[in-house]
Amino acid sequence: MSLYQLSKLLFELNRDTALQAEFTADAKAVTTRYDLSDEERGAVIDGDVGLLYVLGVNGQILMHFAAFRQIAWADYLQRMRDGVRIHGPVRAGIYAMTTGLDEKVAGV
Amino acid sequence: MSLYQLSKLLFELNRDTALQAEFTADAKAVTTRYDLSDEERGAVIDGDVGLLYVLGVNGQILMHFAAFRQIAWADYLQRMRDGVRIHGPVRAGIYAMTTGLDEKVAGV
Amino acid sequence: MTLVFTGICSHGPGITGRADLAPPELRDPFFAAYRAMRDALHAARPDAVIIVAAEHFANFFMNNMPSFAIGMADGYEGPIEDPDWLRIPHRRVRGDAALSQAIIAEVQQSVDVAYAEEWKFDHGIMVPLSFLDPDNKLTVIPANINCQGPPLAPLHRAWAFGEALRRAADAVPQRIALIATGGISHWPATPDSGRINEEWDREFLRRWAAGDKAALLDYTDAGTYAEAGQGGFEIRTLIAAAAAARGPGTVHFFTPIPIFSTGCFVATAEIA
Amino acid sequence: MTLVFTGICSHGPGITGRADLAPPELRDPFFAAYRAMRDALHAARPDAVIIVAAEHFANFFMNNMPSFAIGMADGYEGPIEDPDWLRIPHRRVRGDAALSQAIIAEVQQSVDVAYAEEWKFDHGIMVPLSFLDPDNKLTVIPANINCQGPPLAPLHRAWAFGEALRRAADAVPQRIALIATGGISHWPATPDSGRINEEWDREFLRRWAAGDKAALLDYTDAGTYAEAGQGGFEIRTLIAAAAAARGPGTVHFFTPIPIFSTGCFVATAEIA
Ligand SMILES: [Fe+3]
Ligand SMILES: [Fe+3]
Repeated sequence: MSLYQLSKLLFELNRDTALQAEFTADAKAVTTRYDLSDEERGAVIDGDVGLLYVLGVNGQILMHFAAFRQIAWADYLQRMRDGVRIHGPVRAGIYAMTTGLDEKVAGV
Repeated sequence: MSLYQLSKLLFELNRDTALQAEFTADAKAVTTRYDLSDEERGAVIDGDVGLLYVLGVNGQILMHFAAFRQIAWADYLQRMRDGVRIHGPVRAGIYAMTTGLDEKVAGV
Repeated sequence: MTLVFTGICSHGPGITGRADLAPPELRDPFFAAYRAMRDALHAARPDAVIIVAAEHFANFFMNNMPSFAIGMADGYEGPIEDPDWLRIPHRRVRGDAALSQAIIAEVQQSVDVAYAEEWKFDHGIMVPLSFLDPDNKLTVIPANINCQGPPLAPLHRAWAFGEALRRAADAVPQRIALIATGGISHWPATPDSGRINEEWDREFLRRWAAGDKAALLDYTDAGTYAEAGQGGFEIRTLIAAAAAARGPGTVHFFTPIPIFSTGCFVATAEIA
Repeated sequence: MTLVFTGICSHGPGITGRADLAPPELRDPFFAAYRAMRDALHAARPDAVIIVAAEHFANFFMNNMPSFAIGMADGYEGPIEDPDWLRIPHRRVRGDAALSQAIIAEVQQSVDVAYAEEWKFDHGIMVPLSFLDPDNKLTVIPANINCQGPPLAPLHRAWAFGEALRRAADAVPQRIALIATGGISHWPATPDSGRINEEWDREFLRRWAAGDKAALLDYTDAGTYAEAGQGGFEIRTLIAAAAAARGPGTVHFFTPIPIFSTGCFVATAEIA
């Protein structure tokens, strides 16, 4: 269970512009500094917001990562819905989905 | 006044073996990531324990840095005394010297 | 000297970042209420503004998560988020390390606050500041209550934190304002984003305006999570503000605005 | 279940790192007292040992300095110092994140503790562990009181922390031991290293053994700094232990050993 390490990577990335530049140049190299499972490492490198959400990354960390990856708001919400559709319910933490897969509470 | 940045560099160095390896390979490059005065930067790069002490680095941070630099205990104490002799009294913090320049309370 | 102003307000990155997507008939009165609070705040001529926020992993992480923290620097910067995404330009905000230290030392008499000699602002502080201090003139002392990563401080400690901040504000010679910012019910940053429990929010604001300590502390985290979402944990900041002000409050604006992912409110309380 | 053991002891890197430089007639009885406490601790069959330490910038820095912190991980590692310098090999220490969380949640009812899901041990914990757990068998829950970087929590909050730890130990089903480690008077890591105020130390230990709360809290930081050095701020850990145990204490050993940079002591308290 390395959700802590996964979250830490994203936390540090979100607040550190130097690390962001490194990540943009070589995401894989950055991920090797954290003790991640292959699934976690792949999700970070691919910017797979849906899977990261299902893995239990806190939404407040994930949202900033999505902004860094230039993912627009509607797309961010949809990717999380798609993640649950593909991978099943959120596995950890307090950011579980409570609305339906096709429900768009905010209209987007 | 960048004592905070100077202390932070040493704090991070003391606890991070990867950063220690970087520092050993290129100390100057590591120091450029912190907002230091020229005097502070030079003291770190030279491992000048006496000057770092006078600049106000907390002894508990400085002692670990001295251990990392393989400075023996008696030498560590003497370097601080020499620092005060050369640069004058400790300028900040709570680790001022209270004994005489030639006093060796612990015998070393 | 004393506390000279207390106000509370919503934050949320959508308030600025998605402003153009909101219905103008909801958005414009909200922004107008925010601007009215800006005028009232400046009219109180504060020497410094304590902003009690519920930050979102901008500074504090599970490697060392304090229940309560106060900044102790001469300057801060933000936002950590992409400025284009948040639509708030990067700024450096003036702090006052010496004043912070005096406040922290007094707070520590009853509440065990972490101090932070550096601090990066996220939307939790930057969105309110963009409305309340568009010209970047205020001196800010950031404070934080952990509302994100459980275990969270119980609500009665949030009340104690507000009391301690009031005691500190009264003890220092400066004129101190206090702004608290947090959500009421919301499910932010999830696919549920936009869900708002209006009834729960109105009841909370009623208790807040009444300054009803017992009623404000009569929420459990389990109940809040079920009815008001994980975003509801941020009521801690608003509870601290009520404890600091002591007087009755006035809700100037409250409207759910789903595209902002939160019920949007602006309220002030009398200093008593 | 309940607290099953409470002890206090000196730390300091010199105790292990400079052991060969100490006069054997001072050192050997000190080490023997440490080993006797090891036997008493293990005889109490604790499921976990809370170690209340005063760490030296191994985890906590002025970017986010909590007054009180508790570890919440399933394992910890140390020492951060060069193992050859400290003469303690690197080890991984077993933790219990779930037990930590239960303790933290209870402590948070009255004391605002930061939690930490990772933690690196420095000599403050590793030196005691090297004596008390040479075979690395214990489950450890690290706790910390900021004694290094002012502003520091007032002594009455250290007492409150001890009370909260006792309440938590009594609330969980496990058998909990508590070890607190800190210096009395000392001027560590300065050219004054080796300076010890023996009279001040004996008086402190007298108050500690008496469990005299009023007398234990009757120190000011200014007075302690003048008479007992910056190292004296670490009495906070010992005060917390007295509050947790509630019963009278016995000082098994006290002798100033200047090459260890501290008065060396081992003491236990009855659980009342
Ligand atoms: Fe928020
Ligand atoms: Fe110490």
